[in-house]
Amino acid sequence: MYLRGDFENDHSAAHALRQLRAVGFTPADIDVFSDEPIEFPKGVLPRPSRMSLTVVTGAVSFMLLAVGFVYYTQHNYPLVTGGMPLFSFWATGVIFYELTMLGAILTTLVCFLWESGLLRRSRRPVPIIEPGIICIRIGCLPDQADEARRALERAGARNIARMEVAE
Amino acid sequence: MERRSFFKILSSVSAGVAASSCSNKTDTLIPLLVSNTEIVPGEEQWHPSVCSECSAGCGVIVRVMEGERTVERQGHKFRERIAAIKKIEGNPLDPVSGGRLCARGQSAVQSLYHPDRVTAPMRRKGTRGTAEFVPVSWDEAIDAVSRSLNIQQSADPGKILFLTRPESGSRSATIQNFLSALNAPPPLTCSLASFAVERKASEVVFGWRGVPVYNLARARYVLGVGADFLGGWVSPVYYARQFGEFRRGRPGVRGRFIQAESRMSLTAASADEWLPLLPGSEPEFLTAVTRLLLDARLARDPEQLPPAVLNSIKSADVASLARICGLNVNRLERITRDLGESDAPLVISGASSPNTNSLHAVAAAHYLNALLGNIGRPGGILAPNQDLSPLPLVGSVSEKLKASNFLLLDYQNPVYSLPAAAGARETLSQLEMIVSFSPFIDDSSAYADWILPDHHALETAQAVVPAVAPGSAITVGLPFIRPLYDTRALDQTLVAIAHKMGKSLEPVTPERYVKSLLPPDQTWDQVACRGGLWQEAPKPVGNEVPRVAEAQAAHSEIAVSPDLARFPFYFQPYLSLQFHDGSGANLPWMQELPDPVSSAMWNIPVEIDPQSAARLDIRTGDWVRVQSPYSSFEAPAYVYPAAIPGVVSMAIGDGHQHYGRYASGRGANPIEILAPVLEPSTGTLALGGTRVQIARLDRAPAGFVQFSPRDREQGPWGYR
Amino acid sequence: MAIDLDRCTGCQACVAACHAENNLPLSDPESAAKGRAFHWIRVDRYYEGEFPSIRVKHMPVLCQQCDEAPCEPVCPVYATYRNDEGLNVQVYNRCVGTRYCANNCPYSVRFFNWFDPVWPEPLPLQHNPDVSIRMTGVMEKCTFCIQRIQRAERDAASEHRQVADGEIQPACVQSCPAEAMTFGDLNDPESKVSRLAASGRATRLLEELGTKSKVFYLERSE
Amino acid sequence: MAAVPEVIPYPEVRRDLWRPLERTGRSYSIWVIILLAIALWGLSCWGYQLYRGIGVAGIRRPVFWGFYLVDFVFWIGISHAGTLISAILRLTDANWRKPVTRAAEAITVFALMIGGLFPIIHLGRAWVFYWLIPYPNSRLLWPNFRSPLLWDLTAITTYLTGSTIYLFLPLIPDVAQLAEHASGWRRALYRKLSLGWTGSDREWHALERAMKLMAAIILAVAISVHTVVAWDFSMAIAPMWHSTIFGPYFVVGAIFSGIAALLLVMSIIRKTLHFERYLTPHHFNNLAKLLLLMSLLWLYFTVAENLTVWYGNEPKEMAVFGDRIRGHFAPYFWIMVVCNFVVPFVLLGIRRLRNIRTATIASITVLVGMWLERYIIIVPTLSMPRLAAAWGSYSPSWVEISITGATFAVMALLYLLFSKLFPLVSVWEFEPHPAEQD
Repeated sequence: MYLRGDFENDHSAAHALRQLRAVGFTPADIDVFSDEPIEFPKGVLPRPSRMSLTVVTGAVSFMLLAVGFVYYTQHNYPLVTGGMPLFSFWATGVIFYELTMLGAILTTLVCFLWESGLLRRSRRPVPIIEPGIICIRIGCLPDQADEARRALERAGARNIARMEVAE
Repeated sequence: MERRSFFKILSSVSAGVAASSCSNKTDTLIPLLVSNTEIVPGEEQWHPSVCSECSAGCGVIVRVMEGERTVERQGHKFRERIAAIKKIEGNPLDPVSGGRLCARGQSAVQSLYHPDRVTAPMRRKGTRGTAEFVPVSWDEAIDAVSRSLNIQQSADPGKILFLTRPESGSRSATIQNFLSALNAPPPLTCSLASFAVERKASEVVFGWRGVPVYNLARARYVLGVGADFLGGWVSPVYYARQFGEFRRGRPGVRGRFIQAESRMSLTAASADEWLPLLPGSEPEFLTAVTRLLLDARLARDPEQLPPAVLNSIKSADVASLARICGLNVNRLERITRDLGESDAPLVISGASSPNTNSLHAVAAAHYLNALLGNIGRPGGILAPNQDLSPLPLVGSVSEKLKASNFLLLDYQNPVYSLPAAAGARETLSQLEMIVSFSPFIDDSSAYADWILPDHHALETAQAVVPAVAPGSAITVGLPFIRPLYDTRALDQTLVAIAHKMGKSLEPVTPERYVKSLLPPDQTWDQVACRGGLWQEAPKPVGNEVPRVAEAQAAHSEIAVSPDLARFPFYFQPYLSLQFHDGSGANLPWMQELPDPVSSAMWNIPVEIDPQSAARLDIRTGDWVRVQSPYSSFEAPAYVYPAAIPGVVSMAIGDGHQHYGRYASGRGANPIEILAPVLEPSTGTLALGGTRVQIARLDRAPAGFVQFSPRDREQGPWGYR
Repeated sequence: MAIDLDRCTGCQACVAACHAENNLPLSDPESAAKGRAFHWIRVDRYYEGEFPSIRVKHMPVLCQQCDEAPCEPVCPVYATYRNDEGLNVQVYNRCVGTRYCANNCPYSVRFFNWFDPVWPEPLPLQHNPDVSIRMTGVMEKCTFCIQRIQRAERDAASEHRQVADGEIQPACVQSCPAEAMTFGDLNDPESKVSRLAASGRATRLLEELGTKSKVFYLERSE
Repeated sequence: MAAVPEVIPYPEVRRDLWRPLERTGRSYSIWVIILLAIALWGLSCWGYQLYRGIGVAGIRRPVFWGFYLVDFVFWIGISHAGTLISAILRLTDANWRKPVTRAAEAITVFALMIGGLFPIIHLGRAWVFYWLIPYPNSRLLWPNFRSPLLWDLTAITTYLTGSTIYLFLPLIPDVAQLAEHASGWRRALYRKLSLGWTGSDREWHALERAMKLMAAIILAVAISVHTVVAWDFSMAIAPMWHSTIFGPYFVVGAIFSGIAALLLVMSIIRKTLHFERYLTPHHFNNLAKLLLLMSLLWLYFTVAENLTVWYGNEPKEMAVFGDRIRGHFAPYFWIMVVCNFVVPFVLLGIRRLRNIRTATIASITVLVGMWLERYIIIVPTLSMPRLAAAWGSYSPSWVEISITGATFAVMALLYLLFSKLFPLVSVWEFEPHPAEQD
């Protein structure tokens, strides 16, 4: 089951998050909805990300692919042009660079889609929020619900409600 | 391929050995079934022939292979496979071309496949000069022409005028026979490339018939005077070959070459030193050099000269002569010394732009050669090939035209090659009858009543005597392709006309022409196979040097139009490499060949020196009007850095009113504005006898196309 | 190839020969005015000095068949490359028409087919069947008459012999009346062209660019 | 031009910024029709060129590259508006960027699409342009990766991919909001495009992170793209092309023209869409200062490029130099200097003169000047190759002029259509907090 609580500013929302963490909810149970990005103080709602590392990996693997591809194609039908070696980093360095960057771009896109959870079908209920309102959604077991509700109330939430899982 | 290697083999093996193998195996079998001209080869074949683009008569070999053309029969279009000429190269066996060929000769194939050839006999439809014709049958045309020729012949055969090319061979022999059968006067030529002055000078001085042969290849020091022998002179291929040998053909020997000319021609451009002579000052220049040679005691045989000549030279004043030429005496002295001290000196002289005193100039060069002792010697002047059938005469064509009633035109274009002042157009529109044999409707054929188109030279059988050849030479070409159109060889036409008129005329076939000259060890088949009959020149007997006679008729002064203040520029039209006497202008390859001087394509400019151009505010590409006392034309200007101040030149070739799509209405004809001044001894038009004024036109600089507009190697910008 | 500038008279026989051999498209005044005339070989003429001590320099310029040709590597589709014999070949069918090669040719010897070539009938009868007609949008240039080279090699192979020195003559070399041009195998030190290239008079055009061109110009100096 | 800080309530922001999406005026339709007509004219010109042959353009020997390549470099340069500016500002966390980035990124994508088209238009056989793409094919031949044109192809592909993503990512939250409010086909479209955006903090976090990364990557790509475009020229050994300065010179020029394009677009948006409250003098002031800075940088590079040539006095280069400075191309050269330096320097350098109007004027002259700069770089070098005998001239044909003109119409058209579909100022990013304005 899911609970939601609305807040008017990020201070009270942060307060609520701290309360929730204190009573044992993990960041994985909590989602915050808003129509603007909200910055919480450090540690309030940590969302660890491997995006940078993945992007670097993606870039490097694209580079290796590019080197291999260029090496293969240039030797597949070897033609001498202008006395240049068939394969040289000078002549094709730009290609490697660009494909590395293409790798980084594409990995970023994939990472974004993965980490944001977009495109992944989710059955969690999505709260409808008014402009400027910050909504905290907590996924909890029925026996934790009271505790969560109390924590939200303590932080000054309005409109605390139970949400049903969408079909 | 076999033919090709056959030629290559023949050129290395001595003549006569490989004579019987005229062809490969298939070639000997197939002619039994199909005639030679009906074969459509899938593999390349090479056939010998003659180049007829100019009178040099280069022997060529022609590559024949299958080609496709569209023909229309009964309203339907068909693709037809025929044997087609792919390429023309020089015949390696021919001593004139030596396997090489000039740009013009190689373009002959374009006149064969020219889209505007006359494809059938035609009768005039419109008024004269409008070039409106209707095709007729050969029978009708020959009937009509022979009928009216018959009337004229019985009335006054002296009023029949036959204009033909200045070439000798089987074709001209047939023409001469035809005319003598009619009791008509012998043929004339109005070509600007007849080199009559050179012929006359050699006849007067040495008693030779023909243009003498200069053995450039074995000379060491050459002084050229007025002869653009690498450009549009008698035999450009032969002399270019000689020139290559002269320069770098002998180990350790490089010939030195000085050219004195009134224009920086291609020849002058190839010289080590160019002496810019004022137009018409060639006799003065040569007299000065001769005088200096005598003074320096470098003359090897002063007794050679007729005493009158010797005396007049001895009385000449070098300083004033040099002033007339526009040259420095020291320079003349240096050149004379070098010339006199050389092992093999040679003076090559000609009249590329004939002046009224050109005979004197060429004769003076002959005297100089005589003093240098090189006549008949290797590296000197050699006697011409004298087995010529008589050449068509050169004479004052415009007067003869006026005096005649019946005109026959064989590749001659009097409308184009006579000045407007000579009134050729008016004369032609008044003549009783004009028959043209030209395969193109040119300016003069446009006036013709009948056009009886000749085969193209490559489709016909002919033997030609080259204008210049070492030894005795006859070049032979036999047909090897089917004629493209309903045309007839000139000799066939003439025979048909003669027969209709009831005269008997045997055409002079190449075989007949050659047979009389055939040495005992050679057969006609061999000659036909190789494409010519070539023999060593007979060795001069002992040390006998030809008699050197005085050229009487020479004027020393150049005659020009008066009123120097109003017409301040010398004007000299010249024979160019690509258009020659103007007849090459209809070939697209020649039109798009960048002019060697100006790099102009598709339009010939007037060459003006930078000083005069600056004074008249003329820049390259501007349009100018060139005005002589007689007429004027408009053309783009080229500011020629090497032009002599006050001397304006222009290549002949453009300015055809009718000459196929590539030449009609293009550019201006420099002949048109010339004064009708003739070289007195020969009647040749004096190309250099006119003075002009020049003015810039306020017309947008368009229409002047250069392939390489920039003529300096460096850009115009530096630190500034 | 070696070109002796002392022999060259600037007569342009080579230019016409090239047109005849290689089916070069015809220009017309309009296209020529637009700089679209074709001359695989051209005779550059430069004037040096001023009148009266003026001289003319004639120089036939054709594709220099560089060993390290600047035109080759810039082609994205390998339409031009160096073949086993060291020729810089142009593959018309591969060309997409970027014209980069022409920009990068320091000798400006490359020509582009701006349109499909047109010849009025019956001029096409003259076309050399050994040389393909180029379509619109492709680059072309001097091939050293590769069709003649191949033919000579085929003939030599069928006769079980080596190609003799001087046996192969591109059309320009064949036509040159002054015999200014010499063609042969530069790899063979005994060939005439190798000897000329080794002579003191030999220079290469724009040698400072290091294109290792294979056309040697023998200077005119005395 | 100190702006009066103003806090606009969020619903009002939304209403203002969404207004253009909902209402279409008469003049909008007229403009669309006019631009469409010009674009179609350009398209038919291209069709004519394909049908007749590339010869209908004015290019010739030796100027084998003409207007099309000038346009190519120009549009690729314009494309640097968005990405570079928004990426730099994003990375440096300059808050004033926020209303500017969307407009800039849209310029990038459209300019890149247009710019990328020119190499194809310019091909002699445009119908086989795909032969440049490496894929296993029946010709058994891969493309030549050593060719700078292949570098170009990969660089532009990467850049186009990257900048499209870069435009798209921050659009998602806006689209999600629009999806809630729109109806009909728009709703379906926005729904699809929003990818199911809910506004959760995970999404926001991922978006922020991705945008930071993308900004860094796109910056590197953008610089490399214009460097590679420059290298198309400087890899050739043509006089005055073969220069090491070209890479940075082109990048600076690109940013320069990009900012000018952005300024122009912004002032048009501001006027026509009545965004006065969102695109304030403050933004123009900042961008104008950037433009001035780039103008000085551009001058520096131009001087550096030409001075080395003049001092070196190498004849082949001097020929091109002389013709540019004093010869046939001198008028273009000096107009370029006036447009790119004198006008911006006077109008924007003098503080009293600097306002939205002068910034717009300066940006127009800079666009003209930068187009001329590309012309000046490409054409003189080609008209004066190393061998003087091959020198020639160039003048464009009506086909080239039409196609060039049409691309400007296409650009405007794409922008008009974009403005109908998406808010030109990022709604979610827009927080005009007075404290952050300076």
